[in-house]
Amino acid sequence: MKIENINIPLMISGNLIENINLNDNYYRMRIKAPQIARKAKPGQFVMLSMWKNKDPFLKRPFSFYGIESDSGTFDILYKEIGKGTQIMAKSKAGDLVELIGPLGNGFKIPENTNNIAVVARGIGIAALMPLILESKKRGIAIYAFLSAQTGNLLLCSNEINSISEKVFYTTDDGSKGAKGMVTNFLQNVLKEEVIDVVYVCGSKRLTKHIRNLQRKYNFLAFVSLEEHMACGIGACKGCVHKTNDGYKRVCKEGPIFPVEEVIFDD
Amino acid sequence: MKIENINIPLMISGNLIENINLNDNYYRMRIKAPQIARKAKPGQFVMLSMWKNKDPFLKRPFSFYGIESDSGTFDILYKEIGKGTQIMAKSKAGDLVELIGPLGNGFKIPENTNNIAVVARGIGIAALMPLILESKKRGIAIYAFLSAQTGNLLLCSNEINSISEKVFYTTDDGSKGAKGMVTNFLQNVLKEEVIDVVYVCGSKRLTKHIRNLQRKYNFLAFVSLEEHMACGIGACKGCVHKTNDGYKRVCKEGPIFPVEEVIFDD
Amino acid sequence: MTKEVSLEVDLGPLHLKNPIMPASGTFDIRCTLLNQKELNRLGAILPKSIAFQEREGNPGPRICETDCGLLNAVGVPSKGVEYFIKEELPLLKKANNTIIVSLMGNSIPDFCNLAGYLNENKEISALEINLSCPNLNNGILFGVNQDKLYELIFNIKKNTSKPIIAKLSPNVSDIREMALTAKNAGAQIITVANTLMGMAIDVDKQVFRLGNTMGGLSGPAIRPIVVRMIWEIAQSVDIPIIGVGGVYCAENAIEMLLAGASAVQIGSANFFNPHVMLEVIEGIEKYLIKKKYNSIQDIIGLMKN
Amino acid sequence: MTKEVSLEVDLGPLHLKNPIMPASGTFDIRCTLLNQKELNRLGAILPKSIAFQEREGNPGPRICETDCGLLNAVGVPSKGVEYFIKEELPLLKKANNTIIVSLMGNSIPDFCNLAGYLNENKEISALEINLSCPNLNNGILFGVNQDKLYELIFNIKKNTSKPIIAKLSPNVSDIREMALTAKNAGAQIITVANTLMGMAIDVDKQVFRLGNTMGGLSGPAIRPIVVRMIWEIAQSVDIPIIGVGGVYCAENAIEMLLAGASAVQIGSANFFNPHVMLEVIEGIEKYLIKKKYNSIQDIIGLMKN
Ligand SMILES: Cc1cc2nc3c(=O)[nH]c(=O)nc-3n(C[C@H](O)[C@H](O)[C@H](O)COP(=O)(O)OP(=O)(O)OC[C@H]3O[C@@H](n4cnc5c(N)ncnc54)[C@H](O)[C@@H]3O)c2cc1C
Ligand SMILES: Cc1cc2nc3c(=O)[nH]c(=O)nc-3n(C[C@H](O)[C@H](O)[C@H](O)COP(=O)(O)OP(=O)(O)OC[C@H]3O[C@@H](n4cnc5c(N)ncnc54)[C@H](O)[C@@H]3O)c2cc1C
Ligand SMILES: Cc1cc2nc3c(=O)[nH]c(=O)nc-3n(C[C@H](O)[C@H](O)[C@H](O)COP(=O)(O)O)c2cc1C
Ligand SMILES: Cc1cc2nc3c(=O)[nH]c(=O)nc-3n(C[C@H](O)[C@H](O)[C@H](O)COP(=O)(O)O)c2cc1C
Ligand code: FES
Ligand code: FES
Repeated sequence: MKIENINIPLMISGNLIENINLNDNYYRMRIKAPQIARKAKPGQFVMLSMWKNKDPFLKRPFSFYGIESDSGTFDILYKEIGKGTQIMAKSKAGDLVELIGPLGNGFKIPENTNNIAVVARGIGIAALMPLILESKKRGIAIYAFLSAQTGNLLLCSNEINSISEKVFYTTDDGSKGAKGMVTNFLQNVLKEEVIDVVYVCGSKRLTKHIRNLQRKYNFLAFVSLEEHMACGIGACKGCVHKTNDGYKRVCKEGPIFPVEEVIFDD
Repeated sequence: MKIENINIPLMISGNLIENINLNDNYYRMRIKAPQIARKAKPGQFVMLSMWKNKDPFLKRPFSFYGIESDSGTFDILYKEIGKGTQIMAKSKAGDLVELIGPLGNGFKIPENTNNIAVVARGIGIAALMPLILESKKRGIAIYAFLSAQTGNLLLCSNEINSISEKVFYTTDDGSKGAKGMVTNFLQNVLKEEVIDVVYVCGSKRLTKHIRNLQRKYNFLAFVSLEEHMACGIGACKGCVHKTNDGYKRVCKEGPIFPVEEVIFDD
Repeated sequence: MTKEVSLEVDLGPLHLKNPIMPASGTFDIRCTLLNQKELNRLGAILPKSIAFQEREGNPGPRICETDCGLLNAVGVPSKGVEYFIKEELPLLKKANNTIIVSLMGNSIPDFCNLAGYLNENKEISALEINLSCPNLNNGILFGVNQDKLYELIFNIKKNTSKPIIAKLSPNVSDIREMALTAKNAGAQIITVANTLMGMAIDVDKQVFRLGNTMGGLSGPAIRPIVVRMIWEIAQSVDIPIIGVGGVYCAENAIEMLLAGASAVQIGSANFFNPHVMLEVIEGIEKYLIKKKYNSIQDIIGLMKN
Repeated sequence: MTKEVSLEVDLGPLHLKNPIMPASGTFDIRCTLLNQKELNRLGAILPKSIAFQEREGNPGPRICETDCGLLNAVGVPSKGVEYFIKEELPLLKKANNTIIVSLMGNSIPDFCNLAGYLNENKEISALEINLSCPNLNNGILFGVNQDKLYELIFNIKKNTSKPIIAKLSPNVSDIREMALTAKNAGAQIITVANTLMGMAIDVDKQVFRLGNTMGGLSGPAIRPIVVRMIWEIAQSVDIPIIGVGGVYCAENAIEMLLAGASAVQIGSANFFNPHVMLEVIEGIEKYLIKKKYNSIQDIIGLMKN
C-alpha cells in the first residue's frame, strides 16, 4: 500500500563516536546508529542535525563515506562551510546526532563490471569512497582521478592509492600531481582501454567533461548530484535537477543519476 | 559630553572557568573577564550570550552572584528555564561568553547602617548574595529571610547561615523551615527591633508584603526588579516598570529601586 | 495516554478527530516516514496543491534556508487531477478518513473545473483553495485582491457541494477584510496563512538564491505574524480558522488555538522532524490534561481583546 | 584598512560618507557603547522617533523574543521636541555631522508642527517620517493607506525644506504602490521597512506576551521579506532606498545594497552586538576590495530582473 514501504528511511538519534579535523576545514565524523548503518548502501546519504534551536532550521544532507554494519557505525567526511557544518565541526564525542536515513538510490554496479573509473574533486570523494571499497571487494579494478585546489586537499589519497589500479592527481596550483583537468588523464586511459563504468561527483564542470567523453568512448557513467534540500525524503519537491525527463528530485530519484540524463543549464 | 561616560559598560568576551550543576535546574557559572569583574558592584548585572546563531536572538541578563576582582572572575547563579539557559547549562569550561557589563545601578548601603534584612525566594538570592558579603565586610548585621518551593531549593543556605545574624526559612511544602510567608518572620523581627534597610528580590508578592510592612515600620527598602530586556544598556526602552514617576527602565534606572517607588498593576 | 480529554473539533461542516494536519506542499503520502497507524492519528491529511493539468513547477534552486525560516519557490508541480485521483487518492483513503484537497489554478475557470471534477469523489472531505500561488494573466493575485477573491470563491461554490476552505495570503494590509470577503463569497473555513513573499541573494556569487527570483517564506520566523492574523480574524469575523505558519511544537499549536484557530496545519517543521505532527497531538493532549480541561473546545479562542 | 575604496553614497539630496546608520528606536546617544570616534564613523545618526509633546509609551511587557526575531510594543515614549532640541541634539551634533530625525505624530497637523518646529535647525540633515506607528483617530494607519500617506507627506513638505524620508510599513500587499505614492507626494527617499505586526501568547499563563497585545516584529526573521520589498521598489520606482530589517552582518547589508538599497539601517542587531554597525562598515569595505570594486556605487542595485 505504501509505495516505498520496502525501503522506508528511519528517523533516529545517533551517537557521535569521534569527530576529527583532517586538515583545513575538512573533518571526519563517526556516528553510531546501527539501524541506519546496517541498511546503508554506497551513494546513499543521511539528513543530519546536531542543533535543537531553529537557526539553522533544516537538517543537512551528507553522503555515507564509510559504512561499518558490524559495529553499527558510519562515517561522514565533511567540509566546514556554513552554519550547520560549523556546529558539526565543534561537536564532541558523546553528542547526539538526529538522523534521517538511509536516503536516496545509491550507486549501481552492473554485473560483470571489470573496471571502473572514479572522478572526484575535493570533498566530492566522500560519496565515492564506499563505492571504491565495495568495488575492491568485488574484485573490480579501480582507476581514480582526483583533483583539488592544492595538494593537502586531495583527501584520502593514501587509502585510495593502496586499493586502486591507478591513481591520477591534478591540483590547481600544481602542488601535487599535474596542473589542469583531471579528465584529460581519463581521456588518455580511455584511448588505451575500455572502462566499464565511470562515477563522478557532483561537480558540474567534471560531469560535463565526462558527458563529452562518454559520447566519444561510450561507457556507462553515473553522477552523484547535490541540491539544496529541505526534507530529503521526496516530500517537498525542493531539490530538483533538470533531466531529459523533466525535473527529478535529487533526494528521491537520485542523488545518483546516469550522466546522460542530467541537463546543466548555462 | 557623553552623559554616562563615567560608568560606560564594556562589551568583551569572557572565558568560562567552570559551570556546576548545584541541584535540579540550578547552576553556578564562573566567568573570567577581569575588566568587568573589577568594575562590578553588588546589584549590578551583565548581559550574556553563549550562542552565535540567531536563535536565541537576544543576550540574557544575569546578576552578579559573586565578584572576585583579584582573580578577575565573577560568578552567576542561574536557573535553567528556556532556550538561553539551556545552552548555558550545557556549556563547558573553556567556552567563550559574550558579555556586556557591568550594567545597572547596584545596591545602595547607606552610611551608618547597623543591620539589614534580605528577603529572597528561590533564585532571587543570586542578586542579593554580593550585598550580603559586602555588608558582612562592613560589619553590618544580616537577617536573612529565605523561601523556596522545597528544601533543597533554598540556595546558598549554608553560606548565608555562616555569616548572618539570623536566618529564617520557609518552604511551600514545609520540607525545611516553616510553611507560609517568610515575611511573617520579618514582621516578628520588626516588632522587636529596628531594621535599617530591607532588600528584597524581584518577587512581586514578597515586594508587596515588604511595602506593607514598610508603611507600618518605616524602614528603607530596595527591590531588585526583573523585566524582559533587549539591550540592557538603556537604548531600547523595552524593560520599563511602572513607578510613581512614570515608566522607568529596569536596566538603566534600576534594577534596584526603592520599594515605595515601584507600582505593581493587578 | 489517558483518553479523558477530547481533541475533537468542528470547523463548520468539517468534523476532525483532532486539530492537527499537514500544510499543503510539505507532506507526500508516497514519501512519508509515518506508518499506517500514525497516519490515521492525524486530524486530516492534506496533500500538495493539485492543478487540473500537468505542470512541471519552477526551475531550481527551489529551496533556500533563512534565519529560522525557509524560502521556497517550488511552484506547483502537479501530474494533474486525473493522475491524482487514480494514483494518489487511493493511498490517501487508506491512510485517513478525512482528506482535504488543495486546489491551484491560473484562472477562475481553472479552479472551477478542478472543483467540479472532484465533486463526485466521496472520499474528499473538503477543498482548500490556494489563493496565493499563481499570477493571473493580468498580474493580480487572488489572495491580495478582494474582488478577485470574491469572484473566485463565489464561482467555485457553484461547482461543488463540498466545504470550501479559503487559504489566505498573508501579504495584505488587512487580513480581516480578506477573511470577511471569503466568507461572504461562500467559504465555510479560512486557512491563515500561506507564505510571505521573500527573497534572498547570494552576495558572493551575486545571484538570486531561488531560481524563481522570489519565493514564499515559511517556518518559525513568520509565526508571530500568523498568530496576530488568526487573532485579528477571530475577533472580527465569525468563521472557523485553520492556523498555519511556523508551528514546530505543541506550545506553538496551542498558541494558535488560544488566538482563535480551531485547527492547525504544520508545514516546514515536518522537514526537520517528520514526527512533529504526532508529537504536537500528544503535547496538546497533555496540556489539556495538565490544565484540567475536558475538551480542546475550552481553549479555542480563549484570548480575547 | 586601506582607503582605496569609496563607501560614499548619495540618496537624492542626502550625502553620506557610508551607507550604515542605526534604525530609529534601537540606538540612544545617551546610552551607547560607542565612543566619540566610533560614532563619527557612522554614515548618519538616527535617534528614536520623537513626538511634539511628551508621551509615556506603552505599558510593559514591551519586549518579547521570538524565533530569530523580536516583538516590540515600546510605542513612542518621548520627552517632546523641545527637550529633544535642548538635551539630545547637542549630543548628536558632537557625535556625527549627519543627523536624521525620525518624526512620529497622531495626526497630520501633529507631524506638520513637528516638521515646522525642526526646520530652523541646521544640524538636522533630513527628516524620516515614521508612518507605521500610531493609530489615527479613525483607526487608519498612514503606512497602509495610499490617500492618507499622500496627504501626510504632501503637507509635511509644506512645512519643511529638509529632505523627507518616508519610512514605509511592510504590512501592505504592494509596497511599490506605497513607495510611488510617497514619491509623488514629495518624499525624496524611502526607508523600507518598519516592523511587521505580530503577536505572541504565553500558553502557560494564557496572557499576551506584550502589554499592548500586538507588537512589531523585527530581526533576522523578517530580512527575506524586506530584501524582496527593496528589490520590488528598485525595479519600479525611481527613488533612493534605505533598507532596514534583520541586518546583523556585512553580508546582510550587502544583500540589501545588491537588491537596490543605497543605505542600510541596523536595528535589533545592535542589542546583541553594540559594535555591529562598525563591523558592517568594515565588512562592506572588505567585500568591495576583495571583489575589486572602486566604489560602493558599483554594487547598488546590481541585481536586475
Ligand atoms: C546528497 C548530498 C550529499 C552530500 N554529501 C556531502 C558530504 O559527504 N560531505 C560534505 O562535506 N558535503 C556534502 N554535501 C553538501 C552538504 O550538504 C553541505 O555542504 C551542507 O549542507 C552545508 O551546510 P552548512 O550549514 O554548513 O552551509 P550553509 O551554506 O549555511 O547552508 C545553508 C543551506 O544551504 C544548503 N547547502 C549549502 N551547500 C550545499 C550543498 N553543496 N549541497 C546541498 N545543500 C547545500 C544547506 O543544506 C542549508 O540548507 C552533500 C549534499 C547533498 C545534497
Ligand atoms: C536584571 C536581571 C537580573 C537577573 N538575574 C538573574 C540571575 O542572577 N539568575 C537567574 O537565574 N536569572 C536571572 N534573571 C532572569 C534571567 O534573565 C532569565 O531567567 C533568562 O533570561 C531566561 O532566559 P532563557 O532563554 O532561559 O528563557 P526563555 O524563556 O527562553 O527566554 C525568552 C526571553 O524572555 C526573557 N526572560 C525570561 N524570563 C525572564 C526573567 N525572569 N527576567 C528577564 N527576562 C526574562 C529572556 O531574557 C528572553 O529574552 C535576571 C533578570 C534580570 C532582568
Ligand atoms: C516546500 C513548500 C511547498 C509548499 N507548497 C504549497 C502548496 O502547494 N500549496 C499551498 O497552499 N501551500 C504550500 N506551501 C505553504 C504551506 O502550506 C504553509 O502555508 C506555509 O509553509 C507556512 O507554514 P509552515 O511555516 O508551517 O511551513 C508550501 C510550503 C513549503 C515550505
Ligand atoms: C525596540 C524597538 C523600537 C523601535 N522604535 C522605532 C521608532 O521609534 N520609530 C521607528 O520608525 N521605528 C522603530 N523601530 C523599528 C526599527 O527602526 C526598524 O525599522 C525595525 O526594527 C526593523 O529593523 P531591524 O530588524 O534591524 O531591527 C523600533 C524597533 C525596535 C526593535
Ligand atoms: S529535499 Fe524534499 S523532495 Fe528532495
Ligand atoms: S533593555 Fe533596553 S532599555 Fe532596558
